[in-house]
This record gives sequence, C-alpha cells and structure tokens, in this order.
Amino acid sequence: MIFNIPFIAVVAMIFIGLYALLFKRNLVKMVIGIIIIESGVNLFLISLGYRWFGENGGVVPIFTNAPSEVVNNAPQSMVLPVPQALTLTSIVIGVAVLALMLTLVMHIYRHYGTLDVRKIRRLKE
Amino acid sequence: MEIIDQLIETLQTGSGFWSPIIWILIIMIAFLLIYVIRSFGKKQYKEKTGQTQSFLSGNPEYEKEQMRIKSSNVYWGFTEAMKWVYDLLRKMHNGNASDYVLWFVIVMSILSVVLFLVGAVG
Amino acid sequence: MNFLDYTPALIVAIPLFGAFLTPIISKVNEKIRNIFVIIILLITAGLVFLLTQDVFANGPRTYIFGDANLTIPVVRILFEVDGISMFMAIISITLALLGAIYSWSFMKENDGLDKYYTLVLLLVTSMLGMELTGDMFNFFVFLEISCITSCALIAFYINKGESLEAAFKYIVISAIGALFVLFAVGLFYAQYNALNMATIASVLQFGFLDKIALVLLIVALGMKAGLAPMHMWLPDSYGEAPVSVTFILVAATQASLYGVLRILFTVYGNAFTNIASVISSAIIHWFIIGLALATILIGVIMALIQTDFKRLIAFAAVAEIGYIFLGIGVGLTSLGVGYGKTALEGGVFHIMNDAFDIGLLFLIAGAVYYATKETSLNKIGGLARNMKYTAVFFIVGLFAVSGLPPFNGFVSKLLIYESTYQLNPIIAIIAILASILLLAVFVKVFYSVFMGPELPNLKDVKEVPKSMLVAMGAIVVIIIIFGLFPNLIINNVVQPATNALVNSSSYISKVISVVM
Amino acid sequence: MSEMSKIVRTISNIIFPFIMIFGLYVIAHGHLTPGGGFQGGAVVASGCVLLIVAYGSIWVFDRIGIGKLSVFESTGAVGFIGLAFLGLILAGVFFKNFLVGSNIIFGNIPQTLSTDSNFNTAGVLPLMNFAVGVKVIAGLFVIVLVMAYASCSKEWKK
Repeated sequence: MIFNIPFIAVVAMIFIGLYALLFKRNLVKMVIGIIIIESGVNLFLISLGYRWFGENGGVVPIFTNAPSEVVNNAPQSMVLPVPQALTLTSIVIGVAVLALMLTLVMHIYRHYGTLDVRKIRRLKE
Repeated sequence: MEIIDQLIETLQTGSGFWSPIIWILIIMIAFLLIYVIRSFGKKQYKEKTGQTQSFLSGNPEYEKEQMRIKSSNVYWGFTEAMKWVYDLLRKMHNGNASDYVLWFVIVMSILSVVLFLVGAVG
Repeated sequence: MNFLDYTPALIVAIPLFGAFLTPIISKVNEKIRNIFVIIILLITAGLVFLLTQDVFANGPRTYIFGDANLTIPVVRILFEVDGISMFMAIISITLALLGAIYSWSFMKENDGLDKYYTLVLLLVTSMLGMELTGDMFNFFVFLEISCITSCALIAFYINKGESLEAAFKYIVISAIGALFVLFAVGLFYAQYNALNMATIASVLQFGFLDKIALVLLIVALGMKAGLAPMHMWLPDSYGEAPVSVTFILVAATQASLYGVLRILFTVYGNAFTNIASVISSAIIHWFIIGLALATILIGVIMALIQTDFKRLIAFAAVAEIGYIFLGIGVGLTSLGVGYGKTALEGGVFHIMNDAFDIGLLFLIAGAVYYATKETSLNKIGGLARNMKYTAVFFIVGLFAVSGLPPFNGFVSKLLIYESTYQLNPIIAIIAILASILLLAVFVKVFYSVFMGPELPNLKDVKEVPKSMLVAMGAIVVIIIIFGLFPNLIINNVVQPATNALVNSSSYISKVISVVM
Repeated sequence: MSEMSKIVRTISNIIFPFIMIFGLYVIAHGHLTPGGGFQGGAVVASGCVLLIVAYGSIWVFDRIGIGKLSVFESTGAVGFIGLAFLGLILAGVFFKNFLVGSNIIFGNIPQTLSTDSNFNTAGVLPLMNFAVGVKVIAGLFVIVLVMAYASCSKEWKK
C-alpha cells in the first residue's frame, strides 16, 4: 500500500491542476495549475523507475561513490535511469513553457488591464 | 508511357468513377450551349442611356457605394432562420480559456465512460 | 552505408542547425539571412523528396541516433520512416518552403525578423521530427517544441492584445494536451518498459491501462488537431497570427493529426483487429466519426457568420479537419478492404488537399491584408479591379476548398462521400450539405472582398509583390495538377501512405528486426 | 526594480562568486554526478538573478547587452548541434560519441563496476554539457532580465 502513495499523489496533483485551470479566474493561478499538472506527471515518471523493486526499493542511479555492497552484490537493483532522463527533459521543456506563459500574462495585463480570464475574451464567436 | 496511361486512367471510387478529362469536355459543351442561347439575345441597345439603368419601382437609383450590402448582412435570412443554432454556438464559443479546457475534460470523460462501461462487455 | 541512410537524421538536423545559425547570420545582413533560410529549407526539401522516393520504393527505413548498433533497446532514439511519415513530411516541408518565400515580402515591414526566422526553422524541425520519429517520448518532445515555437509565433504582433490572448489560449491548450500525452507515454513505459512505438505495438495487450492511454492520446492529439468541440483555440490562433505563420501552422496542426493516425493504425492497429476487442474498437470508430461530423457542422455554420477574413478561413479549416477525420473514421470501420480502403485513401489525400487549399486561402487573406491593412470583410470591397491575380487565385481556392471539380478538393471529397454513403447514407448527405454551405460561405467572401463597387479609401490599392504571388501561384499550379490528374497522385503518393497505415505489421516487424 | 539596501548588495557581492563556482562545478561534473548543463546553467543564472534583485534590473540592463547574450545563446546551441554533426562526419552516425576511446580529451573508458569518479571520461558528453550550459545561462538570464526590465519601465506604471 505504501508504495502506491506516489501514484495517488500523481492523480491528486493532476486533479488539483485541472481544478485550478477550470475554476480559478486569475491567469497566474491557471499557469500555476498547469505547472502542478506537470509536476504530477514528472512525479509519475520518477516513481515508475522504482516500481520493480517492491518492498526494498531501488537504489538511486548515481554510480559515483555508490554504496559498495550494492555495486558488488546487487548492481541490478540500481534503477534504470531512463525515467530520470525523461523527467529531466520534461522539466526543461516545462521551464520554457512557464517562461513563455508568464511573459504572455505580463503582456496581456499590459493590454487588458486585468488578469481575470472572463474578461480576456475579445476573441469569441 | 506509363505516366500517360496513369494520367488518362479514370479514378475508381468503389461505386463510380471520376475522369477530369470527360468533365472538361462536358463543361465545354455546356459553355457552348450557353453561348448559343446568349447569342439569341438583343444586341442593339445603347450604352450609357436610360436603356441600361436598373428600374427600382420608379425610385431614383442610389450611388453604387451606398447600394453595397455588407458581408455580415449577406445571409441575413439564413442566420435569422437558424437563430436557435447560432444562439447555442455563440454560447459555446465564449472565448473563455477555462471553458476550452473544460471541453477537453468533458470529451475525455465521455470517451472513457463509454469505453469502460460499454467496452467492458466485449 | 550510403547517403540515403543518413537522410532521416539530416532532415531534422539541418533545419535545427540553420535555426541557431540564423541569429548570427542576421547580424551580417538581412537579405543574406532570408536567402540562407530559403536555402536551408530547399536542402531539407531535397532530402525529403530523395528519402520519399526511396521509402515508397523499398519500404520502411530506420535510423539509430548515437550509435550504429543498438546495445540497450530502450535507451536509443530511433527514427522510423515509412510511407505515411514521408507523405506528411512532403506536406510540411512544401508549406514551410512556400511560407518562407511568402514572408520575404510579407514580413518586410516588421522588426525582430531574426527571431521570426529562427522560430520558423524550429517549427519546421519539430514538425518533421514528429513525423519521422519512432519513439513515443521523442514524439512528445517534438510536440512540445512545436507548441512553444507556434505560441511565440502567434504572439508575433505583440502590440496587439488579441494576438497575445490567442497565444495564451494556445499555450494553455497545448501544454495540457502535451502533458496528457506524456502521461500516456508514462503508462506505456510502466507496462512494457519500452518507448518505441513498434515495440509497444508488438506487445500491446489492450488492457485497462492501455485503454486509458488510448483515451488520453486520442483526445489530446485530437484537440491539437482541431477536433470539435475542442477546436476553439484554432480560430483564435489562426486568425491572429501573421498569415505566413498561419500557413505553416496548418502543417503543424496536421503533424498532430499524424500522431492520431500513428496511434490508431500502428500502435493500436493489432489490438483493434483482434476479435476480443471488437466492441472497444467500434466505440472508437464511431466516436471519431461522430466528432468528425460535429467538427464539419460547427466549422461550417460558424464560418457563415464570421466577419473577419482570417477567422472565417480558420473555421473553414476546422470543417476540413472534420472531413479528414470522417475519412479516417470510415476507413477504420472496414480496414483496408472495400469502402474502407476508398475512405482511407480519401481521408489521407484530403490531408494534402486541405493543407494546400486552406493554405492558399490564408495566403490570399494575407495578400489582401498587405494591400489594404484591413481584415474585416465589412470594410473591404471591389479589390478585383486592382488585384487581378489575387482574385483569380481566390476563385481557384474557393472552388478547391468547397469541393468543386476540376480542382483537388473535389477528388478527395468524392472518395469520402462515396465510401461514407456505403457505410451510412445520412452521414454522407450531411457531409455533402456542409460542403455546399462551405461554398456559400466563400461565395460571400468573394462577393464582399473582390466584387462590388470600388470603395473610396481603397482606390489606390496595388497588386502584392512578386514573392507573394510566386508562393500563391505555386500552390494554384499544384491544386490544378492534383485536380486534373488525381490518379497520378493517388497511385504514386497516397497509396503508399495508406498501405503503410493498413499494413502496420510490416513496419513493426522491420523495426523489431532492428531493435532485437 | 530599483536597487536594494546596502546590506543586501554587500551580501550578494559576497555570495555571488560562490554561486558561480558551484554552478560551473555542476556543469563541469555533469557526466559524473547528478546535474549537467541545464542544472548548472540554472544555478549560474540564478546567481545573475541575485544581481538583478540586489542592484535593480536597469543597472544590470545597462551593463549587459541583450544582443551579446543572444549571440551567446546561439553559440551554445550551434556548438551542441555542431558536436552532433561532428559525430556524423568523423564516425558516421549523428550524435555518435566519437571521443570515447580516443586519446584527445575525455577519452578514458571507466572500469566496470568501479565507483571512482574519473573526470577524464565520457567523450563528447562534457563538451555537450558545456554547450548546453552556455545556452542555458544566457537564455535564462535574458528571460529574467527582460521580464524584470519590462515590468519596471515607466509605461507599465500607469
């Protein structure tokens, strides 16, 4: 059960993010919602790496100065670093998206004088 | 040579065919017919006289700029008759970014509900 | 290894390299930069056509990044190229090249063009990458690159509030869609320890998690492709971006469409044909057909009341996306035989026709904007007197987009109608009626833009510069050739693509032989 | 943003070199320890953001040209792609690690199951880390700088 907690947290974070996107009116809060969803997905990818090892858990895939008993006796319990690589890429992309979104929010505030999403709709119909 | 064969070959659609060459021939014949019918018309009218002016129930003709129908009024009858559809669609396209996401969530939940309730049977 | 073995990597690498060289070259001279961008795109187009010829003749090709041989199967990035990839790559690179030629004159009066061209080249990279890659995660990365670059390009007119609003809506929608795609990729990785599309397809069991992943992928990528009722971002962003950007965005949207095709036919192809999952696959087929019909109707009906030129064409683009999905959905119901084959051919051919028809109309909207600085249909009129070429091009685009012979839109729509009629006559009749309505919409546009009395403030309008005319003329020639000789295109270009979709097993076995 | 009090400026003067060193360390040891071009670049850029906070964005903006930073960013990206192209030219595969096993630089192959860190390994990866590091430093710095500068200009205050 305790090893399911990360996955429960993932679902919770995705739903919190969707809640922020759907019901919050402030653009900055919507941006925060997107970032929360992204963190949830990243957490999901990270927890995937440790799912094979059950009760004992895996070892972080850092080879330098790793515990010698792990390296000598059970090197296979080191987590395959693919999910970590995926998460890193996703974080980098997330930073770019975040920067772009905040820039847009700043400029929108300059033009519209408000951050209320219900008032920022000159484009409709 | 193979390319020319492919050019002339007709397109089979399963229950019919489509050949642009034949279509062009037919359209040429149609234009010829139109031309023939048009040539029956009267030729001896005088330009820039009262003969070419339009007759608006005796009212004076407006300037051409004033007679122009704006594009938003062109299909007035259609939009008026379909008012209920447009009211619905206007309500849907409200330009609110949250609602865009809401539609995404709605479609996703409908598909998953259908897939997992009905799809679980078979 | 001969030269063709390198082309899949070079197709993505050359525009990427060019993108980052552009700001440096821009410091030297602006004209040299424009020529440089066009040369980069020409080289890429040449490579795409070379590779296409080879792939259509000899079957799928793979390219492994980083090493000549695979050591650990899950780690490497694989490019897997088959018929449908190359079909989409041709569309993308053609639109990008013509867009770059068009923007030479169109964007001349704007600042910040070094960033503009960098972003355009990055967008081209991401589109081609999405279409050539065989790795789910890599697909997500390129999807995100395309989101970021398109968003920055949509907000190019940064002193206009509307374009910022459109860009914000676009980035919200794209970020959500891409994150759900990433979640689905994670679900695949959780079950099969693989990220490669072909590897996943060969071991897919269509269990509970696979169904969740299918829902996430189809809805998220469908939203990015403009499927109703998640299409609202599309008119906003198409309408507010600079026209040369919108033109390339059409291709970027279709790259997401390619993602849907890849998921439905390759990754889930074996699972759908399995007897055990007949009800689930039927649900997916009818879901796609239903949403396609909704897309067609909403697009056409909303296009009728638009008063902004670009926004109107954008709604027509939504309707065209609906036709593509209709062809694909009908094609899925009877995969590869009888009317399903015809419908799939029509749907895939319509991807190409949609790109060129809608693209041509957008370019004309841009030409009208360039000449009059006005996009509202109520404020322009009588332009045919001064812009003769543009008016003729618009007639061609009008006939092509509303499916009148002898232009290309008719051929693919005919294939879709006839096959849909055999599945269900009512759907076909609705589709035909929507097409007639589309004709009515564009007749209205033609009347109000090009016909009617000359407006006093538009008396000294001039024809647009040559580079814009060249780009529009090239598309007109393509449209007429496609319309007059449809069999040439269908036999040589469309059928290899549909065969690649239907015979996904040959693609999978080819990739597996490389991976193992 | 205007400049902050003298205490803040002095403390940031003291801290700034340490942040720089740590960021450059993370970049340089990217192939051995957690981190790499992006992470180290982000650390260095955060050090630069500290300057913006302490001294005000106008002060920094006047001293550092945006054009120079954008050239830096392009150089980093071109370096990264150029290394990938070198793999294609020298070894025949795009992104090929052509330096591993050679005696030029970073050419050693670490021993199997050894946990000692040998800096002189991993082939082109450290070089790519440097390229990415340059790009990320310039990119993140320019993002924050432009945002801060734009939000304090007079036009925004009305």
